[in-house]
Amino acid sequence: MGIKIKVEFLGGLDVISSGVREHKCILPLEEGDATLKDVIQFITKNVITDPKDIPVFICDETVRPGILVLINDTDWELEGGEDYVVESGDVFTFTSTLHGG
Amino acid sequence: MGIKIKVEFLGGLDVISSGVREHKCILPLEEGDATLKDVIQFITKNVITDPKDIPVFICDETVRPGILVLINDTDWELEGGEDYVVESGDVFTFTSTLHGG
Amino acid sequence: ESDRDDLLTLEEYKRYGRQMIVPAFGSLGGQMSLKRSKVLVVGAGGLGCPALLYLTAAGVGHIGIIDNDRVDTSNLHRQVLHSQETLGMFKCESAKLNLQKLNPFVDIKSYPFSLSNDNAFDIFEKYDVILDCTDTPATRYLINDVSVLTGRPLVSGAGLKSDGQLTILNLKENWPCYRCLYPNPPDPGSITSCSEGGVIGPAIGLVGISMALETIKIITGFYNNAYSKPFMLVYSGYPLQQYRLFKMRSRQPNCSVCGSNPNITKEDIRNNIIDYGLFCGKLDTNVL
Amino acid sequence: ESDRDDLLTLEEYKRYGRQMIVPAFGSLGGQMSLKRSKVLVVGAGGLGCPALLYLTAAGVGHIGIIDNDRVDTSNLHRQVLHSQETLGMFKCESAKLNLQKLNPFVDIKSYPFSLSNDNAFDIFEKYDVILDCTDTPATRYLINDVSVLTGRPLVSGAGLKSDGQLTILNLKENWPCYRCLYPNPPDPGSITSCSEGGVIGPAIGLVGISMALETIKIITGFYNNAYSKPFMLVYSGYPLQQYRLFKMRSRQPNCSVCGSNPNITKEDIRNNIIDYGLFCGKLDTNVL
Ligand SMILES: [Zn+2]
Ligand SMILES: [Zn+2]
Repeated sequence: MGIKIKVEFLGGLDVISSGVREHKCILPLEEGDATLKDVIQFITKNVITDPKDIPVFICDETVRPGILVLINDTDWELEGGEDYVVESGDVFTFTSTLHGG
Repeated sequence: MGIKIKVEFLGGLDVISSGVREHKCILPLEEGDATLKDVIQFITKNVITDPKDIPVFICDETVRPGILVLINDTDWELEGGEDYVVESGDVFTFTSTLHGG
Repeated sequence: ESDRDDLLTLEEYKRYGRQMIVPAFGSLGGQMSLKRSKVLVVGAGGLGCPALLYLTAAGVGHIGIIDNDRVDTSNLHRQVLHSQETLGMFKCESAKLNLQKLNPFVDIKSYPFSLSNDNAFDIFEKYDVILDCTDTPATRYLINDVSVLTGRPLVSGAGLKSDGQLTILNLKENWPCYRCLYPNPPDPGSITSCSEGGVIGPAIGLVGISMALETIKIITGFYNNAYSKPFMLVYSGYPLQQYRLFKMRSRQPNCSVCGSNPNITKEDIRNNIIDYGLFCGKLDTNVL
Repeated sequence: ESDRDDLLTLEEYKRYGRQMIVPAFGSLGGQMSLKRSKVLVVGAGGLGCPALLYLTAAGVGHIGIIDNDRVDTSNLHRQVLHSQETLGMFKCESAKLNLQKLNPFVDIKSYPFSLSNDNAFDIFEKYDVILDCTDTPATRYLINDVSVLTGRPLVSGAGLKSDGQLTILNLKENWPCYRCLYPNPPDPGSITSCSEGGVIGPAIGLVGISMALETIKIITGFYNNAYSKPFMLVYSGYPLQQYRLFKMRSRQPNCSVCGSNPNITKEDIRNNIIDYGLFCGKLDTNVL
């Protein structure tokens, strides 16, 4: 079966997926078993176009500092972070922090 | 049972509901039986605070010209207009047209 | 100053370099398209000021500004292109004066009179894209009809209190016009003007800036290739700022100006057979 | 010009009347709060220009502008408060010159030097609300820490290419600071500046205008009563403009400046024991 999710890249982070901002994905796990950690793994393997870009997204085995992670429009800090249990229909948004002014 | 819907007023139209923009409502009809016409009826009876304001919303038994109607973020013209069959979870947005510049 | 539309001077490269390197903008081709383009802004008020600032800064080659109103103190909390020094001046001329200081490479023409049935066609035909920054329904219908009949895309903005709306009309074959969305004019009693209802500067300013970006997208050809279905952006300033995107109807076959059997013609407008004041109930808020 | 902070002149009534009648603004009380308020804008670039234009127009009583950069041609496609006439001038002084023409009722002070460990406290203490319109991580952390340690709410904006971000930090007891959101600085190699990555004028302009509205909301007390949970607005200019609202974390107990056991103090900052350049990897894009 798998879990239907949406992955979005904002703030220019779509560079890691050939400029595609929205990705509808099927996470190949059962509902209840999968956490955000699995989503991050899935992204590095299936969504990032060029493996050379993985370090843009990942650092020390988690999402790189400076990238905000939102689960259904809410900061992942409020949702349990990497241990958040994925539900069908979830939207995961990753946005790089901008510094320009 | 009834059908759970959300009604929103934008563009200043919240004046007809004491400044409240979002209304979670239960339409007292069965799914499949209710159309947008019923939602409009329901609003005039249950959401508009003061019956004197009904003419701000209704004209010739339909929504007044100049008010845009959106069903789940889509123009009602694309969804069958008043005959749209209401589904649980639908969001109906009404926005008055602004002319200021 | 370069008066050739087919090249950029070194000075222009320096000036526009930072936007030319943004991929969506379209590089040198995007800049040349802007330089060659002719944009008419109707209304130099709360929407027109920020739209004009950013279109001029970006390097639109030719800008026309039409407005018969004069700068008043009560405008200055939101009409940031005017100033204490231009009080009493025609807004279009005040705007031109300040814009020319921001970017002398832009050719700016001011029209210090009302847009009317008599002059609209002659003026619109000189421009490629029209911005509706006005605030009376009668003028909005006139601008729409002339845009349709001259085949010009129309970027239409509006704002009141802390709310705003933005749509692109008449962009392509299947896009709606203002009459497709609003076949019947609103009841004059239901119209609130900025002087009656008030307006928060940054709220209307945000819509004006958004209009500038949509105009840039049109001119640089972004909508030729990318996603392009009719839409409307609806902004609310309170309680939290939001900009909602709604999917809108296409061109309506029964539309009286852009439909299959239109009954509004250039001749009828020019001969004043179409009376916009009468159509909209003679409301004249006269506040741009 | 009125130099009393406890009344409005007739001229000021005329000037601000249209915004005072918008209910959310808070009427005369809202206007008096603006008049009494002191706002510091750090950076008079792509964000600072529109923020300053609309804050000045709205009648903030006292505005400070700090920026050590000078106006360059390459700024003018987006920094619409400067002009051909102020090329080479300090941005804060160019801004002051033009803002004073827009609204002579506002008291504007310019600080033509860099914000630093040495001067930040003295300057911040003179103001009620701080706007971060800068563009280097080191400065953003300095502004944050001094805002926290002086108890000032911080309206923080950022933009690049056609994207933007806006958040309010340190607004109330439970609101986060910049370090709560970003405890670790970004890798210097991952930072893109406006000169490298480019920037579209209206995109960053829109964020700057939004910052002005959030500042007005803070000053007029809107967040005292209404919905007030930490949020971040994320703007995209392409393909269609959107402004997404995200719900953000509250103040973090382990935050090194606003947490329960903070290890960053005023003394350490003033004595340069906290080295922001070192902390952020000595990147200096130097582009406001
Ligand atoms: Zn039409
Ligand atoms: Zn903190």
